[in-house]
Amino acid sequence: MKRVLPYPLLFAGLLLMWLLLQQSFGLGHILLGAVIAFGATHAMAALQPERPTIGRPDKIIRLIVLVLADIIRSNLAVARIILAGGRGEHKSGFILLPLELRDKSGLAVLSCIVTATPGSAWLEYDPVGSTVLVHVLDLIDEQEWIDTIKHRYEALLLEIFQ
Amino acid sequence: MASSIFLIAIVVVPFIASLVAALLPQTARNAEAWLSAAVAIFGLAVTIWLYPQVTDGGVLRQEISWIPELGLNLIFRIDGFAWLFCLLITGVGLLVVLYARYYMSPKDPVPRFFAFFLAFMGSMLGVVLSGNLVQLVVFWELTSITSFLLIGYWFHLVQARDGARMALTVTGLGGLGLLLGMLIIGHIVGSYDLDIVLASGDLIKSHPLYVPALLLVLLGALTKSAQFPFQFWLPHAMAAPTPVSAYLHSATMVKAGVFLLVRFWPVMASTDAWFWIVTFAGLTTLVLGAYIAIFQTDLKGLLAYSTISHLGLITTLLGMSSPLAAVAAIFHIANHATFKASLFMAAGIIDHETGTRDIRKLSGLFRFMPFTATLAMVASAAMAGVPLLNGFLSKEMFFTETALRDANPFVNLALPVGATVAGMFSVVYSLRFVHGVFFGPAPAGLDRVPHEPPALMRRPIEILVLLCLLVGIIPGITIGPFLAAAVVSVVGPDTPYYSLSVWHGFNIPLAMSAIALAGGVLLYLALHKYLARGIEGAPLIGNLKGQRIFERVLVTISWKWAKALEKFLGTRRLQPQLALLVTLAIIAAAIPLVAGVGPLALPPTPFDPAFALVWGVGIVCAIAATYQAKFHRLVALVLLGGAGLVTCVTFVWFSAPDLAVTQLLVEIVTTVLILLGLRWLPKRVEFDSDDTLSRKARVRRIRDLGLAIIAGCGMALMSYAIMTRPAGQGIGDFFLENSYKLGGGTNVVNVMLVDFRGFDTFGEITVLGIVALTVFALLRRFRPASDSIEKPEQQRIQNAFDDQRPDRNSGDTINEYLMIPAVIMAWLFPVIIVLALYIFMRGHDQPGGGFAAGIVMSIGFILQYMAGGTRWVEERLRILPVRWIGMGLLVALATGMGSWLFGYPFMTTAFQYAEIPFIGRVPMASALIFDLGVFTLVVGATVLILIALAHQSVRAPRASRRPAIVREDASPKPEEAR
Amino acid sequence: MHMLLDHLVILPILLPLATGAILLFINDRLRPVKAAINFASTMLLLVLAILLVRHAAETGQAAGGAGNATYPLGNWPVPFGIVLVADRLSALLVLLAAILGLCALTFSLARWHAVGPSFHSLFQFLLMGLCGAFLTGDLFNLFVFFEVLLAASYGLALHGSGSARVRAGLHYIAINLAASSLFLIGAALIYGVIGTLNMADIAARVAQVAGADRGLLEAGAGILGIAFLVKAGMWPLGFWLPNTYAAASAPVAALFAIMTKVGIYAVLRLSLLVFGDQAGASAGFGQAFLLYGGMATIAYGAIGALAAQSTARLSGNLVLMSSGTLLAAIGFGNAGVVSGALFYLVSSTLAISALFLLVELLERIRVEGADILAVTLEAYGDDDEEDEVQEVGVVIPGALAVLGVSFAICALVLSGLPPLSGFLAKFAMISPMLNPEGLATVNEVSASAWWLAGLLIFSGFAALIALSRTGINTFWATVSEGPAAVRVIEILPVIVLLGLCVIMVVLAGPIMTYLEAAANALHAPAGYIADVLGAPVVVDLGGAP
Amino acid sequence: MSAAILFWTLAAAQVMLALAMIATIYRVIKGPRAQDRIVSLDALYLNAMLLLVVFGIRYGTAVYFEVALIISLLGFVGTVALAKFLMRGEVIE
Amino acid sequence: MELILAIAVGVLTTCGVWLLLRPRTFQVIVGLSLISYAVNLFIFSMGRLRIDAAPVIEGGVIDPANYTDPVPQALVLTAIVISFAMTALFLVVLLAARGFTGTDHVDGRER
Amino acid sequence: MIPDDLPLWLSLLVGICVLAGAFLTLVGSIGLARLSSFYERIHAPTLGSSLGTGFILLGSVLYFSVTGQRLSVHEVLIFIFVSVTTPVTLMLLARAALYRDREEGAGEVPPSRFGRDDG
Ligand code: NA
Ligand code: NA
Repeated sequence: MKRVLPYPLLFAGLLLMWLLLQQSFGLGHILLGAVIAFGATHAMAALQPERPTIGRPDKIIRLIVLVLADIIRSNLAVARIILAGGRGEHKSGFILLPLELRDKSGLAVLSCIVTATPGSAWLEYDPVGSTVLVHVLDLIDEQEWIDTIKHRYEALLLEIFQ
Repeated sequence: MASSIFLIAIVVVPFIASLVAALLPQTARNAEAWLSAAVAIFGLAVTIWLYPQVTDGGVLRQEISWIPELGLNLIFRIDGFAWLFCLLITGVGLLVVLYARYYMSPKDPVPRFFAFFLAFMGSMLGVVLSGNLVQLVVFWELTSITSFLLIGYWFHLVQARDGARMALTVTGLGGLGLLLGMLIIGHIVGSYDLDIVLASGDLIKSHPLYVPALLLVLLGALTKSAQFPFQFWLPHAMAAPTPVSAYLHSATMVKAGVFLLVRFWPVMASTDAWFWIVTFAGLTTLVLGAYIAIFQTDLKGLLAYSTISHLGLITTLLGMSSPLAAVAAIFHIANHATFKASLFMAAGIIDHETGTRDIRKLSGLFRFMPFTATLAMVASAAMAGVPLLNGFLSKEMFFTETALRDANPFVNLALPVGATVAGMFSVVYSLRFVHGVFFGPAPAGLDRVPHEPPALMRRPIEILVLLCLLVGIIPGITIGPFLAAAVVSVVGPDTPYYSLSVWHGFNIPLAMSAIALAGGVLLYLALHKYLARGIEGAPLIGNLKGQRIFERVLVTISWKWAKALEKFLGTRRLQPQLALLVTLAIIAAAIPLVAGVGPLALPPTPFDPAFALVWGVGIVCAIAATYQAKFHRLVALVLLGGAGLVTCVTFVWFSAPDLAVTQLLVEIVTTVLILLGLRWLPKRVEFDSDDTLSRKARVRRIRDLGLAIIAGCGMALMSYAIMTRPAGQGIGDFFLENSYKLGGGTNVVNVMLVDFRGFDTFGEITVLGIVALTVFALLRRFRPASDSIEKPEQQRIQNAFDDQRPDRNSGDTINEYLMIPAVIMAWLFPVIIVLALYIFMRGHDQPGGGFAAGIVMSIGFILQYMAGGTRWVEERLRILPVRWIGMGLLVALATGMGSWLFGYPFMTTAFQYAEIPFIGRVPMASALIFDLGVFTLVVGATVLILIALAHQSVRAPRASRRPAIVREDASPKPEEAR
Repeated sequence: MHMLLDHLVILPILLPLATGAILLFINDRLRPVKAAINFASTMLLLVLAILLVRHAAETGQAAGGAGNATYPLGNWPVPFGIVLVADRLSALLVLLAAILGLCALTFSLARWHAVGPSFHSLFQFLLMGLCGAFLTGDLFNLFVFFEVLLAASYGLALHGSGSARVRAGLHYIAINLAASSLFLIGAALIYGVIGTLNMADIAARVAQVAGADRGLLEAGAGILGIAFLVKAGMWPLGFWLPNTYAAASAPVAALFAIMTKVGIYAVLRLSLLVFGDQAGASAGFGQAFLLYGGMATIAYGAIGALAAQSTARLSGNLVLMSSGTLLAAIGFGNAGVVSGALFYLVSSTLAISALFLLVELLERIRVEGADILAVTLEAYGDDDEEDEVQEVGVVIPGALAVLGVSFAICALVLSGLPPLSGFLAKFAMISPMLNPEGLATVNEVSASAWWLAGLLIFSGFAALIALSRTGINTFWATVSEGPAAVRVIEILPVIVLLGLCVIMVVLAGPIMTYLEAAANALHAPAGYIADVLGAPVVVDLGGAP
Repeated sequence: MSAAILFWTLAAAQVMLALAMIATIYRVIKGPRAQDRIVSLDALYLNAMLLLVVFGIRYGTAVYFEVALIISLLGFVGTVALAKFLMRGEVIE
Repeated sequence: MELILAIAVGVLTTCGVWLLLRPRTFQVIVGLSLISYAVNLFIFSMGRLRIDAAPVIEGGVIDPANYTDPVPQALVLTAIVISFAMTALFLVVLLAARGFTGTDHVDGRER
Repeated sequence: MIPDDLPLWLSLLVGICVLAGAFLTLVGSIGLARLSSFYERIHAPTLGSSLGTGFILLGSVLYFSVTGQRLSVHEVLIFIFVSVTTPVTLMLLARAALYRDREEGAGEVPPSRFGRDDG
């Protein structure tokens, strides 16, 4: 199975992408999309033979919802800071965050979440000490950020990438 | 008919023999001589055989069609005058061959000599037998070329090289003038046929172009005959082997000039212009040549100046334009050939036997070679105009003409006086030749003891001297009929009576002869002491060396001035060239635009502030990129990206989705590409601010700015003018109407690219493929400049940092830096592949297509290279871009050729709707396969270019051999100026 | 075979393309195979070109008219699709390209083809670009083929790499990129005004252009003209040329001899077609500019030839002279002069090509062994990872004599001295200049005719001085220290090229007949326009196959 | 009426996005460092992408969608290359 | 809108030409890029400006008046590709020249 | 062209979405222009790349789904792509800035875990 279809989730994702691009879920498109996704998956396999293990795909949905909610919140917060003139009230700063997540893909997802969310930015990951340096635009409570990242996202990701 | 074929054969056979001679072995001296003699005998025999046909003004002609459209047919024609020349050329030629057989050393490469000699003989015969003006010029120039080769025969001698080049330059120039003159005559007459021209004398003389034509013809004739002011080349031609001098510089080539004067005498002479120019040139040459000849110390030099002088005599005669003068001229042509050829041969023998031609070293040779001395003395006497020799007769006729000429008082005086003085001089130099060489004490300091040459070598001289005597004593029998034939063909049937008898009673000419002879002897006695001192060069004008002037002028004009002018009119720097290009383009557009661009209308499309703002961004980007491009390349690149993005938005705005997609993708690849290159460019620090700029640089900047602004305004104006004009009925509608119906696709632009105008796309992908191959080839030999070999500063610091720490390995920094982004970039790889295929598949109906898809695909590859590095990617993916390029071209080609099977032209698309299970009706256009070829090639080419660049960082850096900055101009070494 | 003949017009483009593509699949280590394929293909191209010329000559004779063979690509009707047109002129130039190609290729097989990768493919692509440029009847397609041949020429100009080559290449490319932009601007403007890209269609519509738009149209044509004139090397746009040609390897420079002719061809084709008699108010646009520009170029080329310090630069300046002569002859605006100019074009291209090949061989006389050293240093530097160049071919005896004769013939042809084709060419130009309505007709001679005729003759004299200087220095003043190593396959192409110059003299009559017909057709564009716009497609548009 | 409202609303949105581009280009010009400029270029791409999406809605056509799609997926490639050049001095090692 | 585009073409041309005439190879390559933008927009403008009239037809009876002229677009596409190729080539040549001469001056040596 | 029979609710909804998205993007860009340090500025564009994009794409989804008579959700791809790719650039640039600040010894930047390389 692994040999025939190295990345089943990727395959599904690419097929979905194909269908979305075609804006059609017709059988013909599914067949063609499957062929293309299959080929693309193998290209990926050639590039990166070691694959992440996805333990709990169902948690992905939860993660997405969570992130979307946070994005909306932080958007408003950052917009307020900018419109306030970017002066005085906010205090930006760096946080050094220890992480338990080791899976590279998991880390990549986490970095995307942290960076894509306005107000926080993933700067530097240190694989030896397993820490990440994060920059925060409105650093009122350092611990709150650590909690958000570690408990909301990392915990979920640890479940997904077992 | 038969005889006219022989007429052609006389000219052609020497050329064929010349080729044969060239191919004979180096040592075949006898074979060469026999061959050449046979050719000369053949020519002589045919000439003699043709004689009956040219008497009494008879003309024999043979025409061969060549380029009839241009009035250029090969016409060979012989009349009495040409016959006389043929006789001289072949007859003297035969004797010279015989002489040369003994003269040439066994060490000399004889094949070359005889090959050139025969070619020259053919050319000379061609000149005299040409019946077409252009053909005459052809053979004329051939004589220049062959004589150049003969003069330069001993090319290891610097005099030979210089003499040959000067002869070629002067006579070549004359030949070109002659060509133009002939073309003008052709224009006047309306034909290049000599017979027609000869019948059009009044037309020519009355035509407004007569004077230019005359001047040009004279330029040809006077250079060839070494007449003043072109006399200077002939003495230097004496560097040639003596047989060459005897033949070319006495009997034949220099005679070509006077031949030409005689040939055109009937149609060009007897005008004031002719009289003044020709007579002046002739008389000057006559006197001057004779005067200089007296003071020559080189035997051949003396003879050369004497030749110049005698040719001046002939020219003077022709200038006088009277029929009798023409008779005298023709007569003297033949006489001079006989005595001068024999004298040259004698000089050659003396040179041969004594090893020198210097009169100062020679003396008393009579006792060593009495026969040769006698012969030379007789010939010299002929040269001096001693009675009972042929020279006397024609000189008497000359004196008669000068004495009887009745024009204005000045001419009436100048001509006879000049003639007498020149006659006197000729006696002096003849005496000097005879007395200086053969009498006096035995020569001292010679390498060898001189003796008589082989009998056969002397034979030609004997024959010639015999002719001098026979003609001198019994002219009526010997030369009379031939001369008559020649004269009739020139002067016409109404030739006035002339007498060839030796004795005409006591008259003015006889008195002039007597004065010349007696005066010459007295002058020689007077000058004897001076001459014995052996001072080189003639008094008064000795320093006026024609050759030196010529060479100086030539070097100045053709070398110094040329170099200065080239520098002034041209440049090797890029910036001025580009500035000129822009300037000329502006001028080319401005001239018609100023003449009328028509009224400009208001813009038809309503204003949109968003678009204006977007272009605000675009313009800022463009200007800032321009400003930053010198010192902040990265910034310029960022700004360039901004301008490109705005261009892309513009394409979307105005209904060009395909353009937007392509522009965007190309933009991305270009950015990566330039960044790849940026690593190899030197660091640039801002050092010169505006106030330190030199004045020149500031002026240049202002000029460039002006050009740029004008160009920009022009483009804006033209673009605006077109956009505000209603579009006419163009070809665009056809494509819109038929794209789906006949092309099977709804994206009209794509259907155009792969079908209607698919051939353009074919060419375009070929360009891309070619460029990729070139880039690849060039980078295989790439050597970075020495200051770019090291790894970039950042990497050095980062690696040093890694190396310092015991807990870190080299390369950790980069790994950490890229760890997380690389994961994301790798995951995007399959996504990009899917996107590429999507864009490819939809291209025919929606924006997209093979090119865009190919670029997307290659961006996918490049992203992996950036994330993982070259080695990492190439351990995993095996890409053979060159094969992809080839495959893409072949797929496209095969698709195009597929239509041949059905009898349609290349690239005729077939499409139909196929029912495919589960998918339904799908348009299947063969153009899609073509597009697949495009896709394949674009992937291959783009990846090849980018990877080839990227590989430079991986390769072991090799420094360029060159120093970091090349200061001197690397142009090839200068060679000597001539 | 019959099928191939149906497609004769496009084959000179497709054959090199296919060959170039196929050669990409063969590894560089199999150079002999590549060389053999390349040679066979070029030979075949020559055959095709001969067929094309014969076809043009015969159809022209049969119809008594234009002799234009058309080929509608994709079976699309003119003027919508791209159409190829082979008339006498384009067929002749295709033939010339094939001849030069074959000779340059043969020469390169001795050494040069092994000096860098992809030589054979680039070579074929250049031929493709040349043939395409000569055969296309579409303005934008002409641009594309210009780019094809330029791209290939960039590759070949840089072939072998080396400092001088790369530096000259940089200038060459920069200038041609700028010129390509001008091409696009000009072509776009013409499209913007006239709304079509087919050259015949443009010509047919020029007269109808409104007066208010004429300025824009002519501006477009002017800009386009500048782009062509850069390629043709007109003064002051041609300074890049001597440097580039001198820096290029010998076979490449020999092939480049026809590159300037592409610019000339485009000027000739478009100026006479679009601004011919049918063009109404625009007729004759730009003629005077060509005349004076051409004359300036002749003068500059002559000066440059005199000032040249190396044989290669001398040759480059002779190219300029040749270009100037052709431009001025075109600008003179007389069919007779143009037919002479076409004769000159062929003759000078052959001779210059031969001279470029000779230049390299001459270098070997100057310093024995210098050739190998120069090539090695230029191409390899201190690089030891490349394969050694295998020198191929038999060394001929008596090389010096053969080279000398060849050089002399080159010199005669290029300086226009009798009896070779160069002289006939000049005569064939000057005679109609002085007698524009025929030799037998009485007429005035224009001042420009005097100037041009004088300049032609003078430039020949300058060339004579320069070439004799070089020849004397090379063959007479320098004594070689040993036999020069010249291979048969190196001298053979030279002999063939020069032999053709000699043959041109012998066959001058028929050749001039052909060229006169070609020139007359150019000066009467109605026939071309009618033939192209009426070009048949295979079936009606109703049923695509 | 409804169509007009939407048309002009979208026009206003486009103006806002264009102004956003101006703000971004300000930072590109101002710098002060290369990384500021590159971040801004990335933002410029984003703004332009959104502008095109709005353009598509404004004229009710999906023809331009792929342009936006390509910017969203590939627009970052150029900036990644720039960023890497900044950090390492070369793009591909 | 025509005016804006015309000005844009003008500015791009001006900047491009100015850079084309500069002595540093990098300036020239940026200049050539700007010129190619200008030229592409110029060619594009020859088809006149149309908003919301992309030449992607919808089938049925086609009224050409509803679509912009596709010809200039096809030309620009070819031009973009070719100018991309030439930029790549020029870049590599300038790198090679810089490698040989040690300078990035277009003439291969400092004045 | 926008059809004339567009429901008012749709045009309002789409209009509001798009305006909101455009506004957020504008604010983000203003932030980019105005925020004082680089590390602060990298937060600004994410306004546009997250919710700004989201709103505008939502408007697009609504509009095309209603007028096109079928669900148009391919806009979600743009959102995903933007969300995935924007961080890559930001991370790389931030890391480069960090590196450079440490090189120059800018005070407010936290040192590397390995200590700052003072050489
Ligand atoms: Na963030
Ligand atoms: Na006439």
